[in-house]
Amino acid sequence: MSEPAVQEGRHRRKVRESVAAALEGLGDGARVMVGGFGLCGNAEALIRGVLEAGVKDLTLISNNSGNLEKGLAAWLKADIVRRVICTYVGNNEDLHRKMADHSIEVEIIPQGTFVERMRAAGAGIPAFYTPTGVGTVVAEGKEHRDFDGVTNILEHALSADFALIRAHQVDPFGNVRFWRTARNFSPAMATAAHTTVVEADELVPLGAFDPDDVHLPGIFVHRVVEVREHEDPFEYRRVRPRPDAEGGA
Amino acid sequence: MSEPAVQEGRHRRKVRESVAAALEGLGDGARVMVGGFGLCGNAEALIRGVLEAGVKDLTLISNNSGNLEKGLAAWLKADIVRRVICTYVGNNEDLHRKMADHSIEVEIIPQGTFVERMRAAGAGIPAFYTPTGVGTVVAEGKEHRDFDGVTNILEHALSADFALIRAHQVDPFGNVRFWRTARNFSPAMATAAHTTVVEADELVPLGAFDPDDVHLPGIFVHRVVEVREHEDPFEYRRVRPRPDAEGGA
Amino acid sequence: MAFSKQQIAARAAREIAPGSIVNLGIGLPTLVADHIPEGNDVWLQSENGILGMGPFPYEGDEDPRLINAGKQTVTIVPGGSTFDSATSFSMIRGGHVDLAILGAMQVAQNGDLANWAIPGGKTLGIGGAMDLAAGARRILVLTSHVTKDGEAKLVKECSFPLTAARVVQRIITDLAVIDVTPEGFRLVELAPGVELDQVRAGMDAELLS
Amino acid sequence: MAFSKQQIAARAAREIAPGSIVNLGIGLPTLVADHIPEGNDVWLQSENGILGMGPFPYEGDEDPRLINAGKQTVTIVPGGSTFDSATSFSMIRGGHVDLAILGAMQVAQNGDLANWAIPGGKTLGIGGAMDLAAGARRILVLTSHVTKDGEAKLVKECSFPLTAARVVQRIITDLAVIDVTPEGFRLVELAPGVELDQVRAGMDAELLS
Repeated sequence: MSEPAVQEGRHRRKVRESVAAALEGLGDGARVMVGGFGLCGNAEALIRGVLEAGVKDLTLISNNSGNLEKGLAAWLKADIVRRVICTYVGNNEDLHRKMADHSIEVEIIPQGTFVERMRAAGAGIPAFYTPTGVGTVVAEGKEHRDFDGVTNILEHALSADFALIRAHQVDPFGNVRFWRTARNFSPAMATAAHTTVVEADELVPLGAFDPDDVHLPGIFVHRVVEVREHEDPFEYRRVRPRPDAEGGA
Repeated sequence: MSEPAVQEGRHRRKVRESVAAALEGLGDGARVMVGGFGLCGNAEALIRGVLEAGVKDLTLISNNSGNLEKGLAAWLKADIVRRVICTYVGNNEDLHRKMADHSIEVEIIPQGTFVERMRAAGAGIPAFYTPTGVGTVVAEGKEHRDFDGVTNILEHALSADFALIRAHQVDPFGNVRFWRTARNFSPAMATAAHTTVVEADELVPLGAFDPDDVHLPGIFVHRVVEVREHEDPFEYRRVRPRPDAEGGA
Repeated sequence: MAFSKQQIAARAAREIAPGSIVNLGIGLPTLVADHIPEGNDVWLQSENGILGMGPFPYEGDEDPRLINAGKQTVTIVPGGSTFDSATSFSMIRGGHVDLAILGAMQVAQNGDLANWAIPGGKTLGIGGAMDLAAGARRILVLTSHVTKDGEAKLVKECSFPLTAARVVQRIITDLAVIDVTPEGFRLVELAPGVELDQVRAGMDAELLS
Repeated sequence: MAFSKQQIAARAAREIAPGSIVNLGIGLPTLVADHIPEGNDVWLQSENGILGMGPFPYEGDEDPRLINAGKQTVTIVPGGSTFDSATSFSMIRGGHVDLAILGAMQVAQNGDLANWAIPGGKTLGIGGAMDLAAGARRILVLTSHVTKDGEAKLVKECSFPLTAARVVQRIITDLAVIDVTPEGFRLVELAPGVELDQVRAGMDAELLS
């Protein structure tokens, strides 16, 4: 009589005491998704932690790659990224220079296709058709196919070894709530990565969330670390003067 | 000088005073999605309203088609449905009889494919690949294609003229919050239908919801009607005895 | 002697790794919930939109808008969440559910599963069965060893319409625990007091032991 | 005279139907927000995850985790919502956004749009431009009539990499409002004090009037 399969699953004891422990196993050549729209919603401590771990040859999958020398800009400065899959370079001078001298390989794709490819990976869909990019460089070399008279291209699922996610609150099972537009790509990335690591402003007890208000269920999260202090830099701080002494946004 | 396009958009004055007004334009032969997992999350008043409107030859797109003579069972009894796209028939005797005597055309598809096809329609994806159904009757006649050594079939987007959705709360723009498992297929249906009609237990003012906690943004909703009383029948009421005088679930 | 239904369920519970996500099919698999040890970080997923499904509610607490995939009233444990069906089937189809415990009408020696329709019989529907069978990381089947009429359910080749091809990894019946291997069915253990011949007699396929 | 930037924005605001969902691109289109009449049920969608985007915050209320697609701090109006990027691009790619108002480097007479890269120049990236151009129900372009160097932006055929093919329906420049029709560019109106010849001189394509 053989014993039943009782090896431990991945949904036990997710809370890690340090960033380094949360990043265990993220090694050279890893494919890493990093949440955030620009600097908004970056997992700041995890981004620093990867740098401190001394890994290299990473494939970075992120909408942007840092700006104003903040966020993922440090990864580019430290030359630990071999390839970038992103949608927007913007004024990231490090990336522009590395693209120009071919020291880094950059694949720029439409933002909707970017997130849909990750969502597909997480949802068990190996490929899907989309009209976005038809007639552009994005469509070059891709299968074209008409549906109902509209030309589409075939796009494939995009997965990763790790996803580094910034949460507003997390519970010990890994249920996440985000804050405002800091949510962006993180939920899709969490579903598409083999190991999803969450850096949260606050670790709350199990049961703290109303079941209807969990933004990302813990099934998509594997490690959790609480980091109370964040810089949350303003990328473009825009305000307007108050009409008078009182009033509010 | 011609005038710019100023015809009114579909996101104005969504609140309707009656179920009949909310269902305006739903005519013979319409393709109608109805939310709910069994009787849980049915738009009860809208379902009755369609019956009272006297329309016929409907294509019903719903996970189930009523049970215990409740919910959509009334549509079958009244013979207003020509075709059903569903995932589960269960003990719905009306539907079994009509399937047997071919008085109704029934397409039964896997539940994940069902919701993904609606989600695809709402997200501008005309078709996608999935391994679900490969090697079964579901795959017959469909394109097969291997990705990474796994065989998949091609499935197409599923859209509708109307979606009839039950909400817990709705605001005048059509932002929706659901209650527990009454959410089920409704968000995907709302995105996939030309006209989405929401029946809500409560109409709340604009701004009542925290922006982070809207389950279905109003962009996917076109008409709203408040219906305070619902039967919410138990399909299979299961309870356990309390261990003693106090205690709770 | 053989396993009772509750004993099958208890034996199945031993297949559940601590810290895993499990989906329990309708019928016999539902009974497994009562046998999962507390504090084991096992989370039950219900395809109609719950992760962290709890037991049936105490009398008076039942909510018709909080049900499981069998449409029975249930509860949610602390840390549980609700979501829409697209998210739920992303979990299932995306390989995030570690184990699905399903019922069966027939299982073939190559792992083919038939559990949704009998030719000529009343079709109840597919529901989430095909998605679970194709999407969950591991498929465990719980079933009576033979049908009420004494027909074998473990067979060389399914004669009933398939739910998914080559997916079943282990089967627990009232007579035995049996694995699907590249060589075919292989005995893992016998139910107490059951003889190997009895197990083989109720099968329409070879059983390696 | 010609239109000032603010006048282009004001003219563009007249294109917005009451009760519609609008996405404003980065740059000149952003200015349109200030010209939308109140109480018009116009909802601004921002592809980074806002429906119901409001004006810049009052000083001291700015939140680095509440930004628009240009990464500027913004606010949310009552009835607004936030969501993840998959949902946001479902709105855009699923045809739920009624109007996208975009900038352009070049527009061709068949409606081709180029607004993301200059050959040999610094590539800023695609961002949401291709999704918006392909997915929104109506595409309105706001642009200077010619480049800083006096080059035409309204052309027979785009020489710059395309964002999307045959999508632009109307263009508002500092000199004129111009439609893309099956026959090519057609004048809709001239900016105050601008002559038709001046509009034509700044184009590298026919202009029907």
